[in-house]
Amino acid sequence: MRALLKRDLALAFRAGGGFGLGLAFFLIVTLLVPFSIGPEPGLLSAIAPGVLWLGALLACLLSLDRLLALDYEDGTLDLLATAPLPLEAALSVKALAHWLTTGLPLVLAAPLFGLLLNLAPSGYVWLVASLALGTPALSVIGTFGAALTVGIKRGGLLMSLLILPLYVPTLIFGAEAARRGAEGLAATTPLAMLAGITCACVALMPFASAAVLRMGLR
Amino acid sequence: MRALLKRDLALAFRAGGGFGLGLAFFLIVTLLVPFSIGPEPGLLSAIAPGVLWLGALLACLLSLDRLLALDYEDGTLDLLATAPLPLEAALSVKALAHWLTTGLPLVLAAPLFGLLLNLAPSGYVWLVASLALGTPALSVIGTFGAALTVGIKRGGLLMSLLILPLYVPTLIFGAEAARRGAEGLAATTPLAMLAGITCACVALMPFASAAVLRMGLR
Amino acid sequence: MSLWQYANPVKFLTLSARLQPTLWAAAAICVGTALIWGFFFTPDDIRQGSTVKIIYLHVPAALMAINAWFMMLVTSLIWLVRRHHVSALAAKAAAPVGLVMTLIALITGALWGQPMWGTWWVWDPRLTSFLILFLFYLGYIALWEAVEDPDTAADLTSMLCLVGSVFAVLSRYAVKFWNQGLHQGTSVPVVTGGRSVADVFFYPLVLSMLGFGLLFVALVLYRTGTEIRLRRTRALQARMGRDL
Amino acid sequence: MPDLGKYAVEVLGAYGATLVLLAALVLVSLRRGRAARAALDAAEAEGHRHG
Amino acid sequence: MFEPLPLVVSDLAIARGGVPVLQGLSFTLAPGGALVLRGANGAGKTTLLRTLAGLQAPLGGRIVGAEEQIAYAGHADGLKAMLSVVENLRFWAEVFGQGDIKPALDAYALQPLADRLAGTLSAGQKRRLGLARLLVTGRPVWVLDEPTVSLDAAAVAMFADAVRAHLGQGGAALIATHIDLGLDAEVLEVGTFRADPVARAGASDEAFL
Amino acid sequence: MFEPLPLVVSDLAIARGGVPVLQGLSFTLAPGGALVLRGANGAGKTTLLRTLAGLQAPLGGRIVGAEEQIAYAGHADGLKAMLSVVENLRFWAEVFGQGDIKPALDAYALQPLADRLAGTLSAGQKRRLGLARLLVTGRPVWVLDEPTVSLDAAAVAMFADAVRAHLGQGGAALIATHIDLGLDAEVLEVGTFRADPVARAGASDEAFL
Ligand code: HEM
Ligand SMILES: Nc1ncnc2c1ncn2[C@@H]1O[C@H](COP(=O)(O)OP(=O)(O)OP(=O)(O)O)[C@@H](O)[C@H]1O
Ligand SMILES: Nc1ncnc2c1ncn2[C@@H]1O[C@H](COP(=O)(O)OP(=O)(O)OP(=O)(O)O)[C@@H](O)[C@H]1O
Ligand SMILES: [Mg+2]
Ligand SMILES: [Mg+2]
Repeated sequence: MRALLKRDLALAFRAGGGFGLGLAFFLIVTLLVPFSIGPEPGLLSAIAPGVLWLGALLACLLSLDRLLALDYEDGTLDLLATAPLPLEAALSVKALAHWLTTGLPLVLAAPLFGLLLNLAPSGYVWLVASLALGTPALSVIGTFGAALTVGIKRGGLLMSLLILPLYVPTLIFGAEAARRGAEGLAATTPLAMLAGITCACVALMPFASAAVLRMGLR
Repeated sequence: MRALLKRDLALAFRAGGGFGLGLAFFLIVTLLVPFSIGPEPGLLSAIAPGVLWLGALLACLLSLDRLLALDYEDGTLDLLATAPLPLEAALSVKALAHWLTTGLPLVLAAPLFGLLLNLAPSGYVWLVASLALGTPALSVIGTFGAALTVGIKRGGLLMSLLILPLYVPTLIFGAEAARRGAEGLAATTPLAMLAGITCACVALMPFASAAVLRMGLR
Repeated sequence: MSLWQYANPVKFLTLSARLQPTLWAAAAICVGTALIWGFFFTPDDIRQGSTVKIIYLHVPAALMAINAWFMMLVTSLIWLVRRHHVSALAAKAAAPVGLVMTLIALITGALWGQPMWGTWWVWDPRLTSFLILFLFYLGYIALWEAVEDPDTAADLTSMLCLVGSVFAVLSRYAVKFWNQGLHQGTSVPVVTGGRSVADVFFYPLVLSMLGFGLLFVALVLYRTGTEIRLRRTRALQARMGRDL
Repeated sequence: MPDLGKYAVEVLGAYGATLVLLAALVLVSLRRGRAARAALDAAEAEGHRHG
Repeated sequence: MFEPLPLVVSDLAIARGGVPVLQGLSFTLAPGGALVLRGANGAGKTTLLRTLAGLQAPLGGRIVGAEEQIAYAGHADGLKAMLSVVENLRFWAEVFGQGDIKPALDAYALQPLADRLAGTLSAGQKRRLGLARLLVTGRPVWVLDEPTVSLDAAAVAMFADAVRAHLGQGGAALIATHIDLGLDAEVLEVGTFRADPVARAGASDEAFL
Repeated sequence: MFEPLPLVVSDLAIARGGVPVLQGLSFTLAPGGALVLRGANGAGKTTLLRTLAGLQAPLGGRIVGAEEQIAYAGHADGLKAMLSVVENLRFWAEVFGQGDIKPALDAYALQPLADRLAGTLSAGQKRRLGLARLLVTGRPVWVLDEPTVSLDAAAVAMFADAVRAHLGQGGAALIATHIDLGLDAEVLEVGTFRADPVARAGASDEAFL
């Protein structure tokens, strides 16, 4: 398992790997928002927490695309499925690697992007907290979607379609917490819900993902 | 060339192909926006034109990912490069197929999505006009980005990063036209600029794409 | 005699062929009568005017949209546990029907919303949940289409249905938390028997719900038969074509 | 024809859309069903010829 | 030195894409033994090997002694283009809980290429790396699908040596191939077990016939 | 009947990944002639063939008679998994402006598989389809990189027949392979043209030496 984590991280940091690109995508979405909806600061700061959460979600989604697809294409998945490592563990590790290379950088960079969008000062803490609690769920749910569409050529968009409804609860509670935080309201309830969702997903989804992957490899 | 267009369209309509999925992604982005920024109708209708343009752009971007990558992986691109068809023509056709399967459905569906976001009634015409004029440019520029990153595993996100700055002018003029239209202001100037950009891109970008692709295949 | 014998495709086809004429006729009669009754022979509501007539379409369609998903969940589970092919194919056959019902509920709701709330669409929890349901149907159908091997497709879509159902329930709570909403509460609580709709509106409504239900069953039986025939054709062709 | 008052468009639209959608669903189902039946009959006939 | 149970396959029936391909297949692969699978293109060799490796379920019959014993190498090599030769090999060694990758590098003369990215190898060099992976699995039963594709004569000899050494240590090998490997092995012609298209045993479509 | 110029290669030098691989290579391929390239793994056969096909530029030397004459078939077959055998073949026929795909189907016994999706073919069946593509290009010079990979004996014979028929019509073929095809062809050992690692002529890094 350590080996798999190390390898996934190494691949992410190599040329053409995923590291930093999720972040870059996040940056660009945040940058494009003022271009597309216009530059008024009031409007921007009203939508800032939501846009940041949406950007994080999309960045996550985009980088999921090839989480398993590459390993499928070059035969690694077949070999992993016959290896002594249980598939559940392998998928958990892959989700962890995905979070470390995508979710974590987003969490750390979010305050900076908040500045770009005039986020209210009281919102930073809540934004970071909600992203930190929510992004692991995004990675784990995404792994399920990736496992569902493994082996389907051009599966990327189909995967988005399948995953996004699954992301809805996480997004709602996450964005709600960030928004309430920014408006100075109590945000602990949505944050607690978010934590609950994340814990449940991290604990249970790998089993579903592994089951689905076994079916798909057949 | 007819053969290539026919094949690309056939592939898009086959199971796992790209048709409709760009549309689905567009729908989902529009859907997630209220979840992330909250349900107030006033706020929503203020940002509607911008969000719709951004959604169209992202849907386009996502489906570009594998425009050339799939053909590269299975060796089709090598064979096409040695075929009697000039590469410029082949890439124009591929861009056209991409627009027909992604851009055009977005243009047609945009009014419906406008409903979801409470777009002002005066905005519909301008939204559709600006999308119809702008999305071909998105496809052509995107083909350039795809040619640039062909052969790079996990090139999807790198491609987004490279393309997004190129999309900025199109986005600015397109969203501006839609926004002014929605607010009842004169929107012909940005629309004219948009038309200019599209014409120039459609005429010139295929040469750049083909040049870049020849280098990439080496 | 076990119920599972109808999981045999041939038994299923025979039985469904016997049931179908009755079902189709009953569905046509119920839906036809209910809609004609509702459209021509019920009074206008004091507050809602003639728009109240939309209820005979909107509510049954919404009901069937949810029930179709529920049925798919059950048949998916049966497939995963007992691997009866008919069960998986029934789920596949029901999805497009559910999708159309969802679409009808959304369209009639939107048309109702314009006069009542002054807007086609608001982000009300019930409406939003329905939109999410619509997406689930789309994804489910797309996944069926995308997977080549039919058994694998059945496995994958069943898992999607299962996991999706859990998340659908979760979304419902999330959406309620996020926005309190404009939409009517339930006016026909089946459990308590109490109701907030006057009898004039109520009887055609019940008839319409019955009709939509019958129509759903008839359609699903018919479409399941189609899927079975397609699989059988595939099997026969494979048997003849594999001469290499 | 009942008097639908100022909501005629909405009510008629709702009925129209519903009936169109339902009819489309039924027709598409029937067409697919017939095609499947024909394909199966053809395959079975051929199968008998092959023995 | 391995102490594996023999791999015993009895009355196996397999399908691909819902269509039965082989049936009535039985064989025993004892420690130290090699079995070469032959059969025309499309006969079902790949399908059989994938079934033995546990990547798909059989239609019927029994497979005993395969669990956690098999190292599978299919048409694709499972290499990462952006990792070097050594990194690729070390990854698989760690996944399978083995330590040393040097013997594997030596067996296929990969030392001169050790630090090259796998993506820059030639077709035959990639294949050599793919085969070297088998040596770091520590698994007794090798299940190989056309292992010598794009190898030159020298590399085929390396492979034959590696198989011989493996058999000498009590391992076993099941190899699907179209060419002659110069190994002293039994040959199983899969064509003779072709599934009877009329009396089809248990395919997933069978329920519909 | 083709009327191609002969393919004349003189003093060719080629590089891969910035490293010179072959140099001083000269040969003439006359109409009706076949040339088999041999060489150890990594000798540079693939690189040479890609250069001739115009997919990469040579470091030095001249290639005359290649433009629009060459049909290239590499390690990958260029098949779409979601298109049927016939659709795949017809696509390439249209791209190359040819009409009839039946002779190609017949030459590789693909008629029984005609309506199967290419993704469901076995490895050898895929390869056969990939080779059938050459027959619909109408190009005189075939440039083939290990064409017989995963083919069984019968299919190798089909391939040899197809090449012989092509040569008989005045075509030419350049084939890199590790196995014996039973063709009456000259052999070119690329190993003898190995680029001198010290006097590395004109690699892209040369400017820095
Ligand atoms: C696009 C918009 C709408 C959607 C998606 C929608 C969705 C639904 C759903 C899912 C139900 C079934 C609830 C249940 O059986 O528990 C329902 C029932 C109902 N809806 Fe809507 N609705 C929409 C708009 C409207 C509007 C605008 C009105 C009228 C002002 C309305 C009036 C009703 C009524 C009266 C019921 C029956 C409630 C009951 O008896 O259970 N709906 N709607
Ligand atoms: N989805 C499918 N539907 C029908 N037949 C299929 C499907 N997938 C594979 N087949 C067939 O199953 C048979 C077995 O394929 P398999 O890959 O096992 O052959 P193989 O012996 O490995 O051949 P090769 O030597 O060419 O690699 C082939 O005839 C193939 O065409
Ligand atoms: N980026 C690179 N950097 C350094 N060397 C490279 C690079 N890419 C390829 N090579 C080397 O170039 C040589 C030529 O490779 P090529 O693929 O042409 O060999 P080949 O003769 O086709 O071998 P095979 O029979 O294995 O297919 C190989 O030794 C390969 O390792
Ligand atoms: Mg095979
Ligand atoms: Mg080579």
